[in-house]
Amino acid sequence: MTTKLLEINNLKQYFPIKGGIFGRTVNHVKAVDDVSFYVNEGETLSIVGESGCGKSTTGRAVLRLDDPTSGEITFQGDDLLALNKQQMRRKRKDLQIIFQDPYASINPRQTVRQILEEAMSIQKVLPKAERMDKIMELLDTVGLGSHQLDRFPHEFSGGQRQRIGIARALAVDPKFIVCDESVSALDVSIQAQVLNLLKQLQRDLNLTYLFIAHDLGVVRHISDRVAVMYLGKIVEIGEKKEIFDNPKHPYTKSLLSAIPVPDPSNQQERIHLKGDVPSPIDPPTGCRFHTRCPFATEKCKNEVPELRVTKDMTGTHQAACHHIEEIESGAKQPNY
Amino acid sequence: MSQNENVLEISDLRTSFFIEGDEIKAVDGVTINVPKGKTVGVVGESGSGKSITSLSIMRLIQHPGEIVEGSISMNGEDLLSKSERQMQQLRGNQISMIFQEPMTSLNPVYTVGEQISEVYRIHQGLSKKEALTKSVEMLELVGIPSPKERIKQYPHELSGGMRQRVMIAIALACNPELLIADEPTTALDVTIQAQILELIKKLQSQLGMSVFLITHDLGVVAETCDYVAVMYAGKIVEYADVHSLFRSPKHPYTVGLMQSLPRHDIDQEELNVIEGNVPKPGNMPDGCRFAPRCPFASDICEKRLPDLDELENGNKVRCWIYSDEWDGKAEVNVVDDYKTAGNQ
Amino acid sequence: MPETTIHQPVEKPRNPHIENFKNIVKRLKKNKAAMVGGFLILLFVITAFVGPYLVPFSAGEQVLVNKLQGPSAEHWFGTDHLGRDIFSRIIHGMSITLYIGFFSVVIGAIVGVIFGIISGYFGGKIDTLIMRAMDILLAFPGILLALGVVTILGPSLNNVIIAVGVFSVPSFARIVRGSTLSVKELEYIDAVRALGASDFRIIVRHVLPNVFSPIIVQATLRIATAILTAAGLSFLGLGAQPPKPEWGAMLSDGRNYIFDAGHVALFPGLAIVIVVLAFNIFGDGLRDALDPKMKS
Amino acid sequence: MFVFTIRRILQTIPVLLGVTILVFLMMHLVPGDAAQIIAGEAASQQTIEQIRERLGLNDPLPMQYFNFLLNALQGDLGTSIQSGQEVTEEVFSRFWVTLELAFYSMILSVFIGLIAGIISAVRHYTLTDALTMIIALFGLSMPNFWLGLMLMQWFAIELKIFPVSGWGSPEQIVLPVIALGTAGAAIIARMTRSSMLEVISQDYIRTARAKGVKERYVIYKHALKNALIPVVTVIGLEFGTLLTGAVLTETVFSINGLGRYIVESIQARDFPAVQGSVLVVAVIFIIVNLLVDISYRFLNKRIDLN
Repeated sequence: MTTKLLEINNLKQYFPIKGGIFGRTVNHVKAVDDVSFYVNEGETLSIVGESGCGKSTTGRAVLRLDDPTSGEITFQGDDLLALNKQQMRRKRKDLQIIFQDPYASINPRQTVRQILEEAMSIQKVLPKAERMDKIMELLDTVGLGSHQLDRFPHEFSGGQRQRIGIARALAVDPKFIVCDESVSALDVSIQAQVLNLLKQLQRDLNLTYLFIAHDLGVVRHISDRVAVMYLGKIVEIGEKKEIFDNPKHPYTKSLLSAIPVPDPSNQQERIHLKGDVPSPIDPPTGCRFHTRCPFATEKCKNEVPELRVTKDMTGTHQAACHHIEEIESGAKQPNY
Repeated sequence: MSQNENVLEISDLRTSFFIEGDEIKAVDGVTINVPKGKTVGVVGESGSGKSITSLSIMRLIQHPGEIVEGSISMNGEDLLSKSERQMQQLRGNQISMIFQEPMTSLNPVYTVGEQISEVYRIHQGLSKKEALTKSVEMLELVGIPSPKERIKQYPHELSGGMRQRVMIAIALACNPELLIADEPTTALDVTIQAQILELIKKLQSQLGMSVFLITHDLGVVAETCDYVAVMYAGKIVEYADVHSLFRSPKHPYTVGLMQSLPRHDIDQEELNVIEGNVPKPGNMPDGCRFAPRCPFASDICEKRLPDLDELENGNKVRCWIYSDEWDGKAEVNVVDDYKTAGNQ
Repeated sequence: MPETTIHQPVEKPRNPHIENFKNIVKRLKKNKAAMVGGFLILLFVITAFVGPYLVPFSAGEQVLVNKLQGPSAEHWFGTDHLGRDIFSRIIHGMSITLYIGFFSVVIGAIVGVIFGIISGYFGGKIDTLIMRAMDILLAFPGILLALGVVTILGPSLNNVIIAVGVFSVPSFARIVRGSTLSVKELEYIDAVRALGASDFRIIVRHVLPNVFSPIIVQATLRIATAILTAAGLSFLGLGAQPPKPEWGAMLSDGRNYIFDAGHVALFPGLAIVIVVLAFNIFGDGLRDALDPKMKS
Repeated sequence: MFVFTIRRILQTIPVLLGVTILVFLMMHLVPGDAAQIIAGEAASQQTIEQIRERLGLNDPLPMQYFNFLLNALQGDLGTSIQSGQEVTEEVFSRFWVTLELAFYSMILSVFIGLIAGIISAVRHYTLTDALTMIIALFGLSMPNFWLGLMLMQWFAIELKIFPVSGWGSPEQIVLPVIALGTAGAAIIARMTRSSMLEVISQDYIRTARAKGVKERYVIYKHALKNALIPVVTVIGLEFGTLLTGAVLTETVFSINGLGRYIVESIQARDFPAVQGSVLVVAVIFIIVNLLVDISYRFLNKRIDLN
């Protein structure tokens, strides 16, 4: 029986743009615009998309690192947005985050021991006397040696720093972790080490991940379900297998086809996308993808498509496109 | 490939940085050729020395770096013995380069037009007006819509993808024989990356130039290169045509790299990893530089550095396993045994 | 077979504060300018404490018959219009100079850092308010603000310290605000926030230590400016009052005798130059060693 | 750009108001009774009361400030106690001298500072660089009044090349301008150098070299224009330092400018004069920085986006 650990409804995150003569808010960056999804206990939901699609903003809003403009965030039945500052601080014990940049994400002036000790003392995990044992255990868990306890971040490589960041998140025994591009700054060989570690931790500690990434290879490897975002909206969501093997949204398809395959004898047909991603300040009307979509029609320009199920989708698969059926049947041809 | 005419021949290149009296060998004895009209990729992780190799070709290594030894020749002419002035005449003319960061690689205080025109004015002595006309043509060629308006814009008014197109326009303005592309798409999103790679391929066949592509992305290599050199810790460990490399990689590092790559097109249970970290430049192992991380490493690997030996098919590999002196387990299949060897 | 078991040597536990300090010292040692400047400053401090007991004359000792004598074996820097030994007076004045420089900067730094951190960390209205207030202070070019303060409080040594302190507040506030803003952007601040740390904890434990370098660098350079400003005030007769052997005041005296005895103005001025130079050199060195991104 | 200019101008209004409040309060915080000081020690209680009435000192403080502001806006800064003249007139009769002094010194600073800074950056790691920077460090560490005195002693008293004091003739200008301009030159030189060095390590400079641009043009075309942008701000701030320095330089060379007027007024506790002249200097400083800020944006169009 799967239970929903986290549920997001109609999340919006608008950042004001100041301007004009009096420096008033003249416009908004609609970074996340009406997004709903849930994460089941023990699973990994990935959010993928290109830069500026709002995936990181979503992750930060879930943790209330930036307070969202509107929406509902329910974690284990509690409405996170209704908590006051104090209550939220306590709640943070359950929700943690692992960042992208192994250099900027740990305080250069603290040793590993201080970093982990501080995490525990903020959330009052364990009595003081027992914390040392836990620190040693954490180091072992993430694959660092106990002899590295009193070292400073600059004495570690990027991959090892990322392990410190993981240990810090684990120090408070969280249930849920947002991994915000947690492996994208690492070299391939190190990235594989960290990915394996994250998978193993999930099994051992029954963790739930919201995994934010732009690399579809990484996403395929780590996820149970995947949500694809484009310009602040989820365009497609579903089980990993469905998204990768049975994508329905033209954006998902073109994204998958754009990635170079590391196999010279198996190069695939590419769907070409015109131009750049439009600005989230003034996003296109109707379907936000219509300006670049090879299948766009008048309807796409005017009506916002909702996430929906079509007949050959399985599981929880949904996509937000008006023309899924016509494209599938070949009735609609791409218009380059 | 030996019968091919080479545009560029690098042999035994060593480029070092001198920091507080220590010599840090960023590129340590690299030999590689770029055949005419072909694309040669150099793939490696950060710190492998691939970018320094490309800057060495351009002779753009800045203090405290220095090309210590080796030779780089283009069409038979030795680049290292040329004067700075002669190099200036070559750069942007016969050899061009594009860089990783399109956001910072253009001068913020000059318009796009001024920056492209400059190349024509230096190398072809065109007037301001003629150069500008040519620049518009060039922008059109690299697929920038309404080039006449774009030419008056400043870099900050363009997106990352557009800027990289402008960089390509600058690089290809004088129809160079060799284009050096240093991680040209790393900073871009995949859909934009696809556009840029497509563009480079298209222009390469149109203009008949050779491309020297630096990247860390095996996918990009597979898609664009004819030949590939794999670099590790300042040295080339494997050199092969792209099909052989991906079908039957020879060096354990190449294998490890491929097996640790999460793929979007196939399912993988568990990723194979390369244990440990890249050695620090000041603290290189005596023997094979990959030996401390190699699952097959044997005594000889730790003691002596293997040569980059040519195999029967003309490809090259720097590994004791393929030599007569190999003292480890007989009959090693690096691809299939990589994982089991690693778990021992 | 070589030893294959990986033996991890157990390292001694290290005190992070000492390690941080050691790192700074290590980087400073590599910087010749910082070493020279630091050595000079140390020498000056020692002189300020010990010097007065070693020099042949006291600060106020007048021998009118010997007035306005040029440098000699007895009076190395000559004598002034009251026949006082200039060398001895300069040595006596060292402590005044350092005292003004140090305390005015401490006042300016404390107030400025508090404003700057609050402004940078919380942003919004409070930031606008503080920064506008700083703009107002900055609108009075340099010495003018100090002049104003001295006018209100009256000329005296301690008032000069307050005046110069007030005039250093905005520069600290701005630098600290800027550094706070950039530190605040770093992911590790978000990480501790995600752990549930309070604002106070984040400021004290994570922001302050990481904006410390620019503060120290600025403080050192500001001491140099403070000494110059204070000397200027004294020169105008608005700072330390005679017969205190303050260098600016001595220069002011010397100015009246410049036609007959140039040395009276020469040596106190040289003293100012050398002390200010030492702080500037040390500050430059510190900046290069601690905070290479900060510009002069 | 236009919006920015307007906004920037509007932003200075609260600052200007704040400055007037501060100046006003400064003079009202002075211990002692202003009317007493104006009237003199021997004045009768009645005269003091009359003066108090005339100056409006019996009004509540906000009222007094309002009157002060209103008068100031109309160009009336009150009457000098010392001379009995209009402060506005006195200030402006001396103002031009100071402005001239500051202006010439500025030219000297910018000219020498830029040249020295560029040479130093281009010859990075050479003896020329080291020497230039050592000289700049000295220039920065010298009190300008002392430099003035030394110049006076050598060139006016000993060598008799230039006159000892005064302002107006070309010979009179030289020494004060050197005394005042040296520190600015040093600061601009250091700033230019560090700015140049930073720009030279940027990616777009590498691009220029990769295009085959001659090193000379890399420096003077691609690097310098970018490097000058932050220098412009420093030049603006330097103007304030020059106005300040003028206070001391004018005293040293007995120049009848605004700086000396302020000092004399302070010494004589002539509050209306101090208040008026300080206000004028502050307002000028604000305006200069406003102009610099606007021209900075103009040079650096990139900022406009953010």
